[in-house]
Amino acid sequence: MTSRAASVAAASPPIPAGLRREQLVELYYWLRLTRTLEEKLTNLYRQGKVIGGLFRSLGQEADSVGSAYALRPADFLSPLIRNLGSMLVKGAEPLQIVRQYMAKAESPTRGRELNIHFGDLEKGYVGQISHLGDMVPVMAGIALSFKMRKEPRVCLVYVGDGATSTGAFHEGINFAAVQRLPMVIIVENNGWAYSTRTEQQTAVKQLVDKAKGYGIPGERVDGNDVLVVYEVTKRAVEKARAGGGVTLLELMTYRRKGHAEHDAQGYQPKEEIARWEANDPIDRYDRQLDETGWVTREERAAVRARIETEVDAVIAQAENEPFPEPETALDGVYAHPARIEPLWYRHA
Amino acid sequence: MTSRAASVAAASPPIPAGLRREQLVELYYWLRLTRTLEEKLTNLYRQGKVIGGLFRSLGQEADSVGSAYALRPADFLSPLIRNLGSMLVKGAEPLQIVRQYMAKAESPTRGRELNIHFGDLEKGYVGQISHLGDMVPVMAGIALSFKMRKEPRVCLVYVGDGATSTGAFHEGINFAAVQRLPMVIIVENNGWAYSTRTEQQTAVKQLVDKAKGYGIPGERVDGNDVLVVYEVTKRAVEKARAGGGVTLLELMTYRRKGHAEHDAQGYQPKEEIARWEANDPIDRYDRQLDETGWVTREERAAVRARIETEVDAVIAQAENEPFPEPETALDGVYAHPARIEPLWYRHA
Amino acid sequence: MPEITYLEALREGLREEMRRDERVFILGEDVGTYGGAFKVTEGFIEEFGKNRIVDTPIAEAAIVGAAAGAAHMGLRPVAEMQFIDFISCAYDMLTNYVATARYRAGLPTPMVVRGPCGGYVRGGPFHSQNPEAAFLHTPGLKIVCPATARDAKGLIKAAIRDDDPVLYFEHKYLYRRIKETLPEDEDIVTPIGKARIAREGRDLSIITWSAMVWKALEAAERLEREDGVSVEVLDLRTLLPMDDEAILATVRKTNKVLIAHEDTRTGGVAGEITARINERAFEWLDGPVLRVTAADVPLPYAPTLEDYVLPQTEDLVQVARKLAAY
Amino acid sequence: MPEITYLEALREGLREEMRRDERVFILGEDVGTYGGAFKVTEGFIEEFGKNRIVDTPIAEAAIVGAAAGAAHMGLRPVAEMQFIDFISCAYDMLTNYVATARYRAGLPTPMVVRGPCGGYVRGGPFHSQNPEAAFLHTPGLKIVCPATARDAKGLIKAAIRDDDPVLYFEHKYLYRRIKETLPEDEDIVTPIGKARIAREGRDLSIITWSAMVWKALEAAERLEREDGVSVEVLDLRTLLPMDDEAILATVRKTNKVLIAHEDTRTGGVAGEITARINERAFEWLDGPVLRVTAADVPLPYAPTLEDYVLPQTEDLVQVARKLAAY
Ligand SMILES: Cc1ncc(C[n+]2csc(CCOP(=O)(O)OP(=O)(O)O)c2C)c(N)n1
Ligand SMILES: Cc1ncc(C[n+]2csc(CCOP(=O)(O)OP(=O)(O)O)c2C)c(N)n1
Ligand SMILES: [Mg+2]
Ligand SMILES: [Mg+2]
Repeated sequence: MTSRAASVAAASPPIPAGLRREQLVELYYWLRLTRTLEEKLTNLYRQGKVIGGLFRSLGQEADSVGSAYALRPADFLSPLIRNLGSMLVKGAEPLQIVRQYMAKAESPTRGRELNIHFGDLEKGYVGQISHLGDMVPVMAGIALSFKMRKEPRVCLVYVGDGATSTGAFHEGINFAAVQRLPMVIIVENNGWAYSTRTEQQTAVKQLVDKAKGYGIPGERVDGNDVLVVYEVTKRAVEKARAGGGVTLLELMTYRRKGHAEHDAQGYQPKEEIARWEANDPIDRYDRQLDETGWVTREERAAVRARIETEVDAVIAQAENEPFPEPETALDGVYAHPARIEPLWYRHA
Repeated sequence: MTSRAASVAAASPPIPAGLRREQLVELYYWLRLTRTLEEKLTNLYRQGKVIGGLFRSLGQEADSVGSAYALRPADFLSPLIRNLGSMLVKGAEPLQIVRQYMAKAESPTRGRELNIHFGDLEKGYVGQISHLGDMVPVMAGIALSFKMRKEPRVCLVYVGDGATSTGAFHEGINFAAVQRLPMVIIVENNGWAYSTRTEQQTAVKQLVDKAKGYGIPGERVDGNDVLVVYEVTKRAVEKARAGGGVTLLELMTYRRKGHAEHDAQGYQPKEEIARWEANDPIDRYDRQLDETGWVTREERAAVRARIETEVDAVIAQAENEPFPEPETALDGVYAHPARIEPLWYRHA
Repeated sequence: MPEITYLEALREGLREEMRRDERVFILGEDVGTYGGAFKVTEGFIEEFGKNRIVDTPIAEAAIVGAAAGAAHMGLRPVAEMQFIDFISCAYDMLTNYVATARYRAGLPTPMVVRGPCGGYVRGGPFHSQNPEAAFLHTPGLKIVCPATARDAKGLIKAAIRDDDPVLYFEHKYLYRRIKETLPEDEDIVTPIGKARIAREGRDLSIITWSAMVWKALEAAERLEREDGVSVEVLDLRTLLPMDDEAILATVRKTNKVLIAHEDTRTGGVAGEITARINERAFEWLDGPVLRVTAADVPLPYAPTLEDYVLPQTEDLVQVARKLAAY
Repeated sequence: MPEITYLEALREGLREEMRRDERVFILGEDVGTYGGAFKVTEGFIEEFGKNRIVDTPIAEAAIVGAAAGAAHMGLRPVAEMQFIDFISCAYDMLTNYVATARYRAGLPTPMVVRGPCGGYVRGGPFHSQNPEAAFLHTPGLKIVCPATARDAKGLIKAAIRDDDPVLYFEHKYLYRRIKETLPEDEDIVTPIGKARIAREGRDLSIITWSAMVWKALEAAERLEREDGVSVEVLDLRTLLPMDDEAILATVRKTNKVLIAHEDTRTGGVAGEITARINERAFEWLDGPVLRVTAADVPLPYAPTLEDYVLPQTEDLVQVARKLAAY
């Protein structure tokens, strides 16, 4: 085994996109971690241990992971519900994710917000709100602060195909384009917005054409090829960093699960799902690594094993944690006052 | 004179765009009426007889008149603040305009709204509100009603270069494009949005490129050539009527006065204004008619004289009219109740 | 006649109006093939076709604006907000365009904007909102909030038939929890602007609407049982226009008023009701008008937090006891 | 020390804060070369440069959203709405994103959104609005409404220094009509959340803010002169958080309260104030809390109509007389 792997490695083609071998292992880790974490969360959801809804990115992990991996630590991103992978790459911990889904006191939002709606200004990702499109102007503002302070930092913003229909998306991307802000917009085209096909969201043949309407460059690539996603994002990010302004990237992928776990997705053709299952980004990466030998099977098996134990431990820990104390609900509406008065009849 | 005119007429080249001679006279009438009306309103404004602000379309008359002239009586349009000409063509009367500016009881909105903010469902134009962009979804809804009822009617929507930055514009045009509604969007590019240049509104080189972002056809033409505007609009309107969906037209023109009469427009380069003055759409049409002899000078002089008396009469009439009765302010907030109760202390 | 849920009653009301009047149509996100996020319009596209059940892009301002345009032309649009929380994206269109259309330009704008509101469902800050206070303050709009299956049906039918724009806020907590047997032959139409006495009482009035009506009834029973206090529960049903007569009648009857709403306290609808009572029935009050509401925070997700922030039956009992003893 | 207008005081406040703190910047439509539609930021781009005076596209949601993003990163944005009426286009961004940012995600969001509000200027329905009631109901926001030149300056400086998002509503009727001599050496900062007694009185209190303060003072003088009634005028200055102490103090002092606001009646801010007085000072009331407000209609343009719809000094006098006689 090892010897065979080694010999393959010897014959390995060069690694693309200027990546090092350890980075390929890291990418593999993030991809697998995203999927495993979501799978185990699905079990918890079935057991009723996830309080709200559960959103999957099954089959879309590569676009989140590959793109986020192109950022530097000081850069910022804002994920949407299917961009768990991007948050993990940016430093969100599995324990935080599980706590958040379970509404635990120690969750990053102290039980105030659900699923992956949280952020970290130190690590460089911003907590989304549900209202689609709203993060685009907000991230434009963060990018504006980079430009004003002449900091070599970039913002990466994720939107879905459906979110491109919102007024906020339009106002935000147009604002960023005019100001030539260091920003990259990723349109994650997974074919569906809830039960709505992309043709019902927009009349453009391809969403990348929206770039033309904002006077910015755009590129459309295979979102299920993690290395391609990394490479194209990296290029756009460094261009933005160099003062080249906004780029729109359309990443082609597919939403293999329903809108959320409750959704039986009856409207999605079985064959369509099957076709994309055959195009699974992690399987493809596995095959690529098999063929090139860049990362041996043994190494990958070890990564998966590590993830298993890691995530199981995290869940075990989170499960036994308490919900937040009721009165903490009164904290932090304002900086001043730091805690609002309880309603008078709650004193009693 | 007459003989020379006649002889010229004999040698006249064919009239373009399938227009008849009488129609050329009509177009001349609408152009002149728009300008004369605004000029006389300016005098009234200086005398303090216009209650609110006064907005001019000086130098832009051709794009409003030429485009509106391409509609049938059953078609609809929604003007913006500089599209007085389009309303006149669609049947708004000078008396209504003057009354409205003077906030008279008999004004189309009974003194509730200002300048040209009014509409007429019989004649086919809708009263705008100030909030830029909002009319685009509304007109999409009117076009949707045409489509649902299979009526061969079309909506024409005017927006300025600046209004294209609004979320409402985006949501409305995208909605219309997806639904393939019978709608034509005119982007009246007059170079300025208040003090803001088009480059500060959008990064596109030309606004017509926005069409690409919505998957609809677009055309960019000289907005100061009334016959060209008519022809291109006519084509788009009939295409929409035939089920061909939405078209975006960028009409190139220039705002020669300030944003409103109060605006000293110090930010607009004198030479720029002068250059466009030399490109005045009415002078150009006059010259064209001189050269082609389609409409003689005498005829045009007669038209101008008619307009003079017409507008003067209208102003004389409106000036002596009363303001609305105070209590009428309580009418028509709802269909039911038709009048709301006055505040109790106003009984006394 | 089988029992039907609040949600089914709403669906029936919509379906009956669409059958009765071909000018009625529905537009919104995922309302077609999917039948809406909560399946309110399930089966509609099959029965009424794509022309009258319009799946839209994710664009609330366009949905509301397009509904207004269609309404001007004589149609009767019913626009769905997938969650009512997203009506905020159409706030400008509703308050500036729709609400003023008749007044400023004589434009008929008969339309309904409806969607699931309310908490107690662990929906977090953006899937639990109660937007009535945000619109109470807009002349030109009407606002209805059904609490029962009968009114879910009766108010949607009335809203569709009304010649003014109506906001219809349906409470998602009640969707499948409330059941009622409704006569199938009757054309149930709940008049807009008329409140309903949900329970007769003598000693104290609880004025409320939507899901809180059920908590008020629970509280009333406990107070009857445990304290012998007779509580009247007034279900407003319509918030705009408000049924002043019904409000004043219950005040004159019990002389003590508790106003309860699920929404946050400051700037909530209770303030307006208090002011009206104060202005018109001050002499009839034997005690202060008291409010039971949510705390002034965005609604948190964790059960412990949501339960703490939202008003509970226990709160109503406590405050009612204070008031009764006043 | 020359007299300066309300508008100049606001401009001074902005300029001083921009000089004091380089994190402060301004963004909005036509705020740069043009200096803003009302010239509030005239001369700013010359002094502070394009980097700190940002001319934006016509996109209120983007302006507010971008301000929030910049605020998260430690800047102190001041966003101008060309007319406050257009803040409705940013309603979702303000109520759902900005107001909740700290609570849900611990995001610091020190920002100011300011713009000209108010009527009496023949501006019609879309250039005369008073949006305070639309936001009073949003935990996480603060709202200030200066009535004097001193507070125009003091509140903008306080708003910029505040660590929470603040809505600053300046009244365009006061821009050039109100003058005051302000000490040039003093760093004028009006504490947010503190009301001001604009006039001491014994018999009756008028609680109000913004331009209505001046009408209240006129009315107070007339009542003193013609009726010998001593009226106290409380200028709230901040609406959120509300200064309950000051409100209760004046109620306990005069025992009769008239609340006056320019905005429409139903769902207006007066309701909330009435509820608070009712809950906490019911026993102190010698009469009903009465409201003087605009009628519930979109504000019309014609002078006869606008004057009829908006509250006038005469209304305050009439209602105050009724209350005094109660
Ligand atoms: C303004 C707004 N309207 C409606 C919704 C409800 N909603 C949540 S997700 C979703 C579909 C989003 O589709 P897309 O943007 O393609 O993202 P995807 O779910 O495919 O990742 C909708 C309609 C929302 N969150 N925000
Ligand atoms: C949503 C909104 N924001 C701001 C304004 C204020 N405003 C009125 S006209 C105008 C400039 C419009 O420019 P453009 O669209 O190019 O039309 P033009 O005046 O050039 O005809 C602005 C900013 C408005 N009316 N609506
Ligand atoms: Mg999608
Ligand atoms: Mg322009």
